[in-house]
Amino acid sequence: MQIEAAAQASRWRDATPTAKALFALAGMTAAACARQPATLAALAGALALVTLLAARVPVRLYLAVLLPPLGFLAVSTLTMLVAVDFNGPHWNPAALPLASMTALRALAMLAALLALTLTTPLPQLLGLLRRLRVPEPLLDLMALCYRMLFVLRQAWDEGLAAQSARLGYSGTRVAWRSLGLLTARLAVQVWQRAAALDQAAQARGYAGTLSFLPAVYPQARRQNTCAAIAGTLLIIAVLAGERA
Amino acid sequence: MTALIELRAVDHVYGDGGYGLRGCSLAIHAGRRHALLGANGAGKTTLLLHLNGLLRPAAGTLHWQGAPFDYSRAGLAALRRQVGLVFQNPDRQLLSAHVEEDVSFGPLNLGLDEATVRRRVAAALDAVGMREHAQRPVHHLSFGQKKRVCIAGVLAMEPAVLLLDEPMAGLDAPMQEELEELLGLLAAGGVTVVVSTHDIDFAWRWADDFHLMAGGACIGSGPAAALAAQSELLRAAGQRPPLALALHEQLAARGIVPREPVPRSVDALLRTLNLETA
Amino acid sequence: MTALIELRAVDHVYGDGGYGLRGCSLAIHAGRRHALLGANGAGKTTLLLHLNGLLRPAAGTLHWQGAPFDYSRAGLAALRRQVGLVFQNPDRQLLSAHVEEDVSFGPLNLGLDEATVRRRVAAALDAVGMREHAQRPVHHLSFGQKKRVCIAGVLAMEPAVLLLDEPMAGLDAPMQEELEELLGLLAAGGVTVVVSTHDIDFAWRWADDFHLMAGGACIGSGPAAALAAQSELLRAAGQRPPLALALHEQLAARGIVPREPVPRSVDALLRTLNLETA
Amino acid sequence: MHIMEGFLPPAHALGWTVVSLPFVAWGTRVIGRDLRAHPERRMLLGVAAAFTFLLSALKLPSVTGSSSHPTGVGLGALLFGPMAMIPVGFVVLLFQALLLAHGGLTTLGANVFSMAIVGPFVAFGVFRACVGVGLGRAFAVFLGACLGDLTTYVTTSAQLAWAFPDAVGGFTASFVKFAGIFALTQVPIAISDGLLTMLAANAMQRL
Repeated sequence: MQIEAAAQASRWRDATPTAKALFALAGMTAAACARQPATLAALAGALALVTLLAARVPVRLYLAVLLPPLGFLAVSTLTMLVAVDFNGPHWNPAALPLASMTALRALAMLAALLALTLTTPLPQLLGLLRRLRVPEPLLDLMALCYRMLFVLRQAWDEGLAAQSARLGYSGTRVAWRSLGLLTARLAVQVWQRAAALDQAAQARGYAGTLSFLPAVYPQARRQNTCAAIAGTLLIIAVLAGERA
Repeated sequence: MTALIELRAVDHVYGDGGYGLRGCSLAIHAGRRHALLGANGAGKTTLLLHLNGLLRPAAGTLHWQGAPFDYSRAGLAALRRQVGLVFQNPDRQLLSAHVEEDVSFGPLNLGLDEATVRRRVAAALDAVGMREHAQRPVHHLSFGQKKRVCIAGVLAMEPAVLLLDEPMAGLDAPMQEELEELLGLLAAGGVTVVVSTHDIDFAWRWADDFHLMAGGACIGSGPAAALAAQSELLRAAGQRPPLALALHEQLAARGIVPREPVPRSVDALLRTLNLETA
Repeated sequence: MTALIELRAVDHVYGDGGYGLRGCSLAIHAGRRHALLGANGAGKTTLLLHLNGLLRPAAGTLHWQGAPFDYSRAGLAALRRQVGLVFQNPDRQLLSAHVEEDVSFGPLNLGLDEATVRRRVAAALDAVGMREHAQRPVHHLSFGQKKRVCIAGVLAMEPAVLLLDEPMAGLDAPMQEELEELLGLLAAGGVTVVVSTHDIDFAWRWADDFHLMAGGACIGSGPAAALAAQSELLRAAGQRPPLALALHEQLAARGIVPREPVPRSVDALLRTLNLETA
Repeated sequence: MHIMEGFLPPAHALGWTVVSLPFVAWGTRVIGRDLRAHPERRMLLGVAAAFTFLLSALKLPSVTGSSSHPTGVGLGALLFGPMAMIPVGFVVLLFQALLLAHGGLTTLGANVFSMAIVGPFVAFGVFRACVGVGLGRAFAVFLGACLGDLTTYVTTSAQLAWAFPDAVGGFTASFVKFAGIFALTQVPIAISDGLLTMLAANAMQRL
């Protein structure tokens, strides 16, 4: 979970999530408006630079996070560049403009998303969703999911280590068997852990609603203004770039 | 004096028919430090879950300041406002991945206004020395830190009674000392603290009252000094006499150290020896 | 004599860049009882995971009987056949439904035939005193019983070295005594036993060799008697001197007990006192 | 395989969001009603979501290589019912976008449709049908999870083909291309998912 670690260490961590979301939204809007590859490339670069320089996210980490989506991008755009007809599959240069537009737009939007997720710990985003009036059951699901993710993952890692120590992954057949056992064990724990959490919550006066103190961001007003200005400028710059 | 909490002949029966508690009677008096001593499986955790109203007895009754427990929704809410419980495993207790959020859960359930909750959360985090970690994610904390967040989450409800299930389990010596100090401070601040443990040396060092558990029953209850001397009773609860006491007895018998005061720890005994030598 | 396992300047770096081990060097000699002592976070568990090849060092090397560890699939299988590891939390290690099934996990992975597996499972369950529970579902066992099943699961692979991570954690006094006895029997049977612990009194009672861990490095390694006397070194590893030793020193200085033998436990000291008195 | 952030044209991204939204709202209403009757299930859904996320995001050693895969969805649909998997799947996909940069926010609607709606209902339906016609339980679990996976990929391929039709062959040719490319990687994964789900279900019965 490199994104999680980056968000916790980011310089923008304590800024209000509203401002960061506004900025990311502006980036996505700009990407949706843009009609020229050069504008999209510049937009993607600008968003990445802001994340790297202003929010001080390490370059190595940024590239590591970028790698899996780039894999998808490579496979999908190549697929678009191949035409299939009665002669079988062949190279189709006519699709190049659309493919490159699509790839660059995806990169720009991804850069906008990363500007948000690499600087904003998930609990802050959940707080934002709460303010956006996402239904209660979904919010509770998210809060519990986020907390238990790390607990279950630790259980999974420890189980995996314990099985490996007893040669549980020394061959393909035994690996399958081990993996099945581990998955089953964890699945059963879902009920046990849920019951234990419910009991522990009741001990603290839980009466059916999960409520937590909303975080306060003393400089929210100033940060939101900054983000709104920066976002507007971004969109204006993209639109102006298209005309020029 | 009326006991704060009293159990009268309480039975608890598990789903599979086994007994968790069997005719368990004991009294928790206010303002004292209580140690619940017994081997694994003696019923310590089950007892704590009863004290907080999370389990209901199959037979027998529990009383809060003389009145029977009220298991209605409002009654339980009132009870849990007074009696806080810290579980042994932090991972089963922490609901939010964010320290401050988790600590705010209990006080918010009490229906307090936001300003009061904020004040209480800050005070509770201060009390356990975790104020500077308020904004951190729980999964970045060490085991000992998680434990302290759990305690803060209960302290923020400002209970009259604090129950802790095996609080020392998994902590190393320096962390145990810190926690012991914290528990001492809380007790000095007027909170009645009940700790379950199978470490009699810690219990002897720290507690005013012992409650010995065996086979789901409380087989002995009273001031620590009175119970620690009864080695038969201790053995029945799977305990040996406290080391400090056993040593002191030997040394006092030989006139090496004075009969009084009886030391609460081997360290205290060592200090006495040093003084005597000097 | 060549060490059975040797670490030379081993570093371990976590995903977040923190060091789990830093320039850690130590040697495990065959046929001895080893205690790995250190505070939480000193690197004890990380070290054990390296000894069994579950982690690979970022720098430095590990050696098995003088030859560098072979991290190929076959090499790891050979290593883990020789070096068994019992994890701290039995619930994480026990994954099968029944005791016998779980204990057979390791031997089956070794590719042994069914008759051999059966024989080994029975022998391992005998060794830990759980033969009669062979058919029971794992979740019906007590914590102490689960721990013993975990040990049986590793013993059934007949390793030359047995590593145990905090084996005493969570056990009450009678169970700790039983386990201590079992570990003694295994060591007497020729298995090299390495135990990580933060309980120096247990280590002093039981181990031949101490390895003191602090900040990811081994800051002292050698016979228990030599290391237990160095209180500075112990303090650096978050430990105080063993109680039995500290007491004995005081009493011997006053001529109450003889200088030799040095007692390994407070109980032994008490027995000496009783003899002296009698 | 989720569609990455920003890959769909804005109109398609919006369209799939509009399509998926009622399903998510419906699923949320259903669990909301269920939670009022059984408040204790709130924790269960939360832990189930974490479990689903874990299984679908983990790199499994020496079995499926390093691809992400929707095992959790098939197993989850069998354990908790396909209805619960709509909100659970929505949360899992949102978390994958936010925590792993798998999928994205603008493509969330499309991915929810394929992985949290089509996949679980197919898995559950196939399982029920197999059990109904008297096939063995283990085989039913295998086939359910496997086909749940495959239809997820087929749906994703169709979504991509619709957004990017082939210049000559239109939707059909494009669908064949995308399905063909993804089949190379996804069919083995679907089979492993089916196998793992079956092994886990078998082991669970014994636990």
